[in-house]
Amino acid sequence: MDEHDVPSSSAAAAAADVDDSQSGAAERLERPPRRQQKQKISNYGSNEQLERNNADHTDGPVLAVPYVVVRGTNSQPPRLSAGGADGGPGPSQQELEEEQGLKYGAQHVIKLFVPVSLCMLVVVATINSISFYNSTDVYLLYTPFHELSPEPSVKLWNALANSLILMSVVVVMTILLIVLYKKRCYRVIHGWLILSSFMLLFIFTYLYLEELLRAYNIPMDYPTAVLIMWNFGVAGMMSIHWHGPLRLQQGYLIFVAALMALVFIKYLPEWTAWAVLAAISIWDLIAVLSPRGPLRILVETAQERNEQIFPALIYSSTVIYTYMGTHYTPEQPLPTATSSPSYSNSTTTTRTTQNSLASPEPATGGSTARPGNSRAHQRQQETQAAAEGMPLVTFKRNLHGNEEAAGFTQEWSANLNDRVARRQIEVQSTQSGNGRLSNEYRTVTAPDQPQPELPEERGIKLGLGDFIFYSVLVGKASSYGDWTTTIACFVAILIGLCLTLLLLAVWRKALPALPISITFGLIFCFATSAVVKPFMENLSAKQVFI
Amino acid sequence: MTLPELFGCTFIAFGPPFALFVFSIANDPVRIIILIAAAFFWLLSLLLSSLLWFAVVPLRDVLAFGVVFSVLFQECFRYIIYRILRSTEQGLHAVAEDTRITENKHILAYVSGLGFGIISGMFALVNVLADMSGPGTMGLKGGTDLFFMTSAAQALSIILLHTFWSIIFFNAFDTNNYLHIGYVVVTHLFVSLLTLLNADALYWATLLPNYIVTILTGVLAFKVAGGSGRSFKRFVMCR
Amino acid sequence: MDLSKAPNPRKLQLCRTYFLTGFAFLPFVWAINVCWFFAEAFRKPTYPEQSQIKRYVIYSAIGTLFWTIALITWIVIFQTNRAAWGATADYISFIIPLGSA
Amino acid sequence: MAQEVKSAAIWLLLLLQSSAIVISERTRDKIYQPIIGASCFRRLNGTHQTGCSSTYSGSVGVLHLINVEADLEFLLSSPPSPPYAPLIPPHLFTRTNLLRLKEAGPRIISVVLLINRPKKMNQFSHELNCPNQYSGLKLDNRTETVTCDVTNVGNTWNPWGTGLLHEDFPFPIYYIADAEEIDKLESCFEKFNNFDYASHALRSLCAVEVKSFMSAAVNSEVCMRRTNFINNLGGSKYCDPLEGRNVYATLYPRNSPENLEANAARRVNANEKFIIVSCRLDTTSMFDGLGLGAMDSLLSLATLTHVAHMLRLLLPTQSTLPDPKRNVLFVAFNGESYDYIGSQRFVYDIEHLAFPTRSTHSTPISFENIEFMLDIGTLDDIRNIKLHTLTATPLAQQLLQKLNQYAKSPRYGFNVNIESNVGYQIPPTSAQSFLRRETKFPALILNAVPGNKYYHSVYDDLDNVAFIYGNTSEDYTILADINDKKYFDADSLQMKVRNVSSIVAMALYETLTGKQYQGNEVASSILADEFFYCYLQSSDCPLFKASSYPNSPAGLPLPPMRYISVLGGSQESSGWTYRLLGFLLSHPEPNVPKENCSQLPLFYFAGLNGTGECRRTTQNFTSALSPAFLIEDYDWRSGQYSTWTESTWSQFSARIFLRPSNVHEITTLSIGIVVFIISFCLIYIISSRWEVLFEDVPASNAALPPPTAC
Repeated sequence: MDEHDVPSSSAAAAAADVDDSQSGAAERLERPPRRQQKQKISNYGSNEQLERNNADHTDGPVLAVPYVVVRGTNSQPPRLSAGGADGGPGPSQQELEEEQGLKYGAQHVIKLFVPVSLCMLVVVATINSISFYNSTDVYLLYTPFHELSPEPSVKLWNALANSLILMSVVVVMTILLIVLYKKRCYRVIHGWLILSSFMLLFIFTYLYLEELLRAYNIPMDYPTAVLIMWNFGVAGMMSIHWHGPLRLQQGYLIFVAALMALVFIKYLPEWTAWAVLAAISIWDLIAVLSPRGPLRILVETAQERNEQIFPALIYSSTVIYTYMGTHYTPEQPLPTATSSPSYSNSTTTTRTTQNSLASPEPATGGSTARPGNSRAHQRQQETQAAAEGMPLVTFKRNLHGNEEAAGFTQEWSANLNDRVARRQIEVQSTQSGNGRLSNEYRTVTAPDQPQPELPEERGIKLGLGDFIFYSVLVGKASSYGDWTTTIACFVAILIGLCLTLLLLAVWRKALPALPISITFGLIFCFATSAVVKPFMENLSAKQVFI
Repeated sequence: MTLPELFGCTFIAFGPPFALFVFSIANDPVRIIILIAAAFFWLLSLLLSSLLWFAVVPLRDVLAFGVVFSVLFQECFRYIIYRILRSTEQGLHAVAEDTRITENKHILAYVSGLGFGIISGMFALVNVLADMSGPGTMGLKGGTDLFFMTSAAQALSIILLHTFWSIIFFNAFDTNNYLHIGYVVVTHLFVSLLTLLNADALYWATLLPNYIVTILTGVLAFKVAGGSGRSFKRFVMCR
Repeated sequence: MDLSKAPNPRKLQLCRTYFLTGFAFLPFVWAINVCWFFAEAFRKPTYPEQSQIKRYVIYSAIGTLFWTIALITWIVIFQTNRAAWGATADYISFIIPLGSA
Repeated sequence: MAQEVKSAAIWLLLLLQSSAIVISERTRDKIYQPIIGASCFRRLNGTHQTGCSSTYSGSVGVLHLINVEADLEFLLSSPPSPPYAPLIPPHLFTRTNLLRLKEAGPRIISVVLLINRPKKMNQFSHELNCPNQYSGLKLDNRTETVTCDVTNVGNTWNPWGTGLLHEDFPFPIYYIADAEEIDKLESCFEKFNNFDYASHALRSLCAVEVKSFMSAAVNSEVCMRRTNFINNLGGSKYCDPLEGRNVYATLYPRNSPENLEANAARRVNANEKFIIVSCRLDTTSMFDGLGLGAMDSLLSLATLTHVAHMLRLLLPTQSTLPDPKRNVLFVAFNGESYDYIGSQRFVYDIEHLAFPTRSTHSTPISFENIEFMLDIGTLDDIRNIKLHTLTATPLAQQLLQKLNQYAKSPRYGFNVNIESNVGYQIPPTSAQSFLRRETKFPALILNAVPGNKYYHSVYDDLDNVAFIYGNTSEDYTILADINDKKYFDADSLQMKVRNVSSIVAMALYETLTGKQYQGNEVASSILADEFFYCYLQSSDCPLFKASSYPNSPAGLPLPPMRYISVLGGSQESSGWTYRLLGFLLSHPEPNVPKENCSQLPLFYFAGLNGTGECRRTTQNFTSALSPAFLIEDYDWRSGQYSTWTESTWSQFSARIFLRPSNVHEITTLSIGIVVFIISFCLIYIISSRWEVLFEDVPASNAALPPPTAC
């Protein structure tokens, strides 16, 4: 019968190493009501639907509000008092922010895992099915040394020289971009971006289509091909540089990144590709972290200009919202603290139905469930809340090997007012008792408010450059025909991404996404193909399982 | 050509884990991350063990040596990930969507175990599957054409075993139940060493015991995770 | 971008632009238009611009359908007659298959 | 931590020193076993495609050994688990059998393997009964040549021919020469297939996969059009025209001032007279890289070489001849097996005053310069050689008389009898290209009665001509005395060649000098020995060494490929013949230093004893590309010129493995699907109601009432 009470005690123990025992008691005391109302939901028969809701849209203020209250009350009682004492950003604020940072980090990580994995999948599938991308016979202009000699030493210096050239091109281009950006030559930059994405979407897609059909020996006529190309390209340009459905835009960005990666895999000599991967991640480190690093400069400039950066550069896990607050004020008055629960629930449930991602509002809202939340306090909180949405600064390279920096959206300050307004709503909703109100939350059916939802995206954004180089790494690994290596690289890169995002949530500053992942990836790629592969092949040949 | 074989074996080996993933992991980002982290740790253990195997040149052909050490390494890393998860529990508690993951510690164990299992299953099978896509099947130079199916079945049992082992293992360390720890290590060693017989195509001699062990371990894990005959009865009776 | 946030005139404008763009031999854009604004046109509670949006969506759907049928028929014709057409077929071929007529 | 680092370092050291690289075996290495062989490939002409091709992804068939005709019936009458890949020995590789297999279609027969088991074989020729049936001399524009009557097979030039070389097969044909490989196949067949045929469908069978996919299709017109038409970024190549090089050499260097043209005006030197002695350089076979053509063309090449060598040694300088403007032009035509590519081009060039090429800076040769042409055809049986002419001419009479005078003279004891044959019954040799242009052309053709049962086949090798390398390390550059027969017995190949070439050379000697040949010297049989060794056994041979640049890399230990192949293909045989003729026909220039000896006509040879020597040569190349590919919008169907092209391919490969039975596959798949579905349902149920199952543990869950879901 030890199974019965052991876990509870262990739970208590686990709780005890952070809280004091009575908090654990409070925990048990607090939770049942929530479970009960959870049961109630199922009574309403909409069990599945709601489960799925807070499954898919893992942000659920629906659940989050009571949670945070519960946790806020019992897990850090001292904080509560501190928070009560001064509205200012005490240490409690910091830690809370951190928790939420981690929380949204977790969701963001998944939101990024999916597209990154998709991109890698496209590349690996192509490499394994279309032999064209597997053999390097033509070379880029930037890699004059072709590693044709069998000598490893010669190959080595070839690779180093190539990557050096490539990197210098990259650096020059970055600086050029920074200058342009500083000088506010947006037209030039946009032209640049549009040109590069145009080439990718038309020329390289053309090449891709051709090789795909060749690989399967499928005849096709020009009218059809041209029509397909034309449609694909134009739709891509529209959705990337203008307005388009989010999923479509994301799809196009992923595909473009995959194409770019394939181009690198195809046209870079063997060792050069590896050298470039290493060099680029180092450069990433420098450019983002060093005080005078170009990308850091760019980020800061973008920050102080309150601009968001060109959508062609970054994969955004949410909508890049372009015209914040422009439409808001005319359409509805600032809701006051006395707005009805139904209204407040409209804001929340619509937020769950829209695909916009984890925003810290409910949590912070919960955390502000205390007397005296002044505007200043909220504003200040906003800044911290905004921080965790801060994306990784990255670059994208087009086929010239040049690169542009990718910033992140800064709309939080642009629409500060709306936030404040809704903040008040949630504060109000959370103030009025947890269980009951949250019941109301759930019982309300799908809202039908004509007035549009308040903009509040702050999804993490990952530069296409990261997509590209992750995919280059995995694709290169898979081009040796050993799947274990591929999988090892894949896992290593994802773990690296995890760590990066973790650091991001902890440090609250723009971070380079390449170094950790690429380092892990390289280590595991070579280790696996050199050491693990023979071992595993011996095992699997003899059907030995470990 | 033998794409049917390919898909058949893929379904056999990775169907159940995939189902587990879909229904119990995919909904929760934290669980996905833990899954991948577990996979990563398994990779590390494999890297170490194969380094050892690679370094000790004379014993390269003696697979038993490599197997024993890799099993030990895996268990070490299982312990490491246990320590890590337990120490970050508080953080996880803050991070997790539905706090079940920290309330019911077995979920953590289960998730990481599944991570271990999936990655090990993949590493064992993925190249075999890739080779399966050609027109031929096993048996030209010895080996029967049961090779692929047995490999798949074996991989499935390993995946499930890893899951169960982690559940038992974590709980054992929570409750200082050394018997269970011993059980995990011993059965792991037993199963892995038993598969050495596969080289001589003694499939029934390996598959049968392995699945028996799997079922036993599963039952034990079920008990450990708080299941009981009663609850099971109720579970079934609910029909 | 996210439709659920755009004001209605904006939606209408977008829908119209997509519809008009489609005339440049861009059935795909029409298809996007349909998928994107379908909910707006038929699911959402009525609002003044909706009728127009509905119209555009329907027209786009028709256009897409037409193009799809046309393309499929052309492809079928081409693939079946490619060998028979000889040189002309080769000259309008994007990919000529290896090892077959 | 430090310990870990240390141990890691130790490991790394171990890794570094453990140079023993790990040979890890992928599963596929246990599944597949490669089979080495030669594949049949696809050639196209103006109207058809011939040869064979696998499917795009490779053709797979279950091995089935054919020992007797009856075994074919098993395959052709409702086989248990098609498609099959019959293993056919040569004696069963007949036209009727192959056509039956072809009719059965690729669903029944997907691959044909020809195994090298020539025991019961007594004939094996896949050329037509009338080689070059659709080119050659034609009358009143019929499509077929008049020089050969298909209806009367016994009287054709290749009575044993099956014509399979000109058939199009829907399956790849793979020739396995190596005994080990054949054993692999047979043992695999015996072990897995050769019992209980009824249950073939139920068990895994030993199968072979052959990859030899051909890019080109339909005919030369289509594939050349597609090749020349760049329809997207990376244009793709479908086929190449057969292309090679003719080798020619003159007996006397044409360095008289009126033959060296100063300006670019191509003026013919009218009073130059040439006797053309020609033969055929190439041969062919059904399979890639195989086929020595020992009897069908190498004999004539050997004869030509000997004649050239002998004349070069016998004759005085050109100025001392009665007609000092006379010269002998030796030509070895390439690609004659494929509608006389070489000779057609040669004629075309002469018509356009393009021979010799401008680069030689010598005056062009026109038909007026040609006194007569002595074409050496096949010499299957030197006992009865015939001198073929279209019409009886005094020229022919005289030459025949001269030839016979030496052939029959007891003094030399060749006792060969050469008969005359006047009329349209002309062998398929290069002369037909000349006659085709102008039937009055003075062409005389030396050709034996066809006796080669392996014409244009892989078995026309040294056994077919009963060649045994004497390896007498004697000087082969000098003529032999008539009486030394010590090395080779009278009816050895070497002696045959010696005799024939001596006869021809003597006749030509008499023709040129006007005096009868009185000497005792005859062609050297040692040269013949070396010659055949080089061309039939190994390019790494004394003769080739002597005739190439000093200590240049030795040739491969394989005989040179004598198939014309395509541009950029290995032009081995033309290259070697070029050097050989250069070496044997040249005069030493002892006082020219090596460094000045790089420009033709000066050529630096290793020489007999490997110490280089500079020689004044007369040999050169001309292109052997059919005029059809030069003429703008040539009508491919006109049949005027050769239109042969060769398809491109990516790879030839064959491997054997076990092909799983459908039953096995279906079982695996269904088990997989069942497991998949069951696990899905099960886990869905569990996960949807896991509180029930694991009710006891979590304190928070403990208080729950059972979920309403059940």
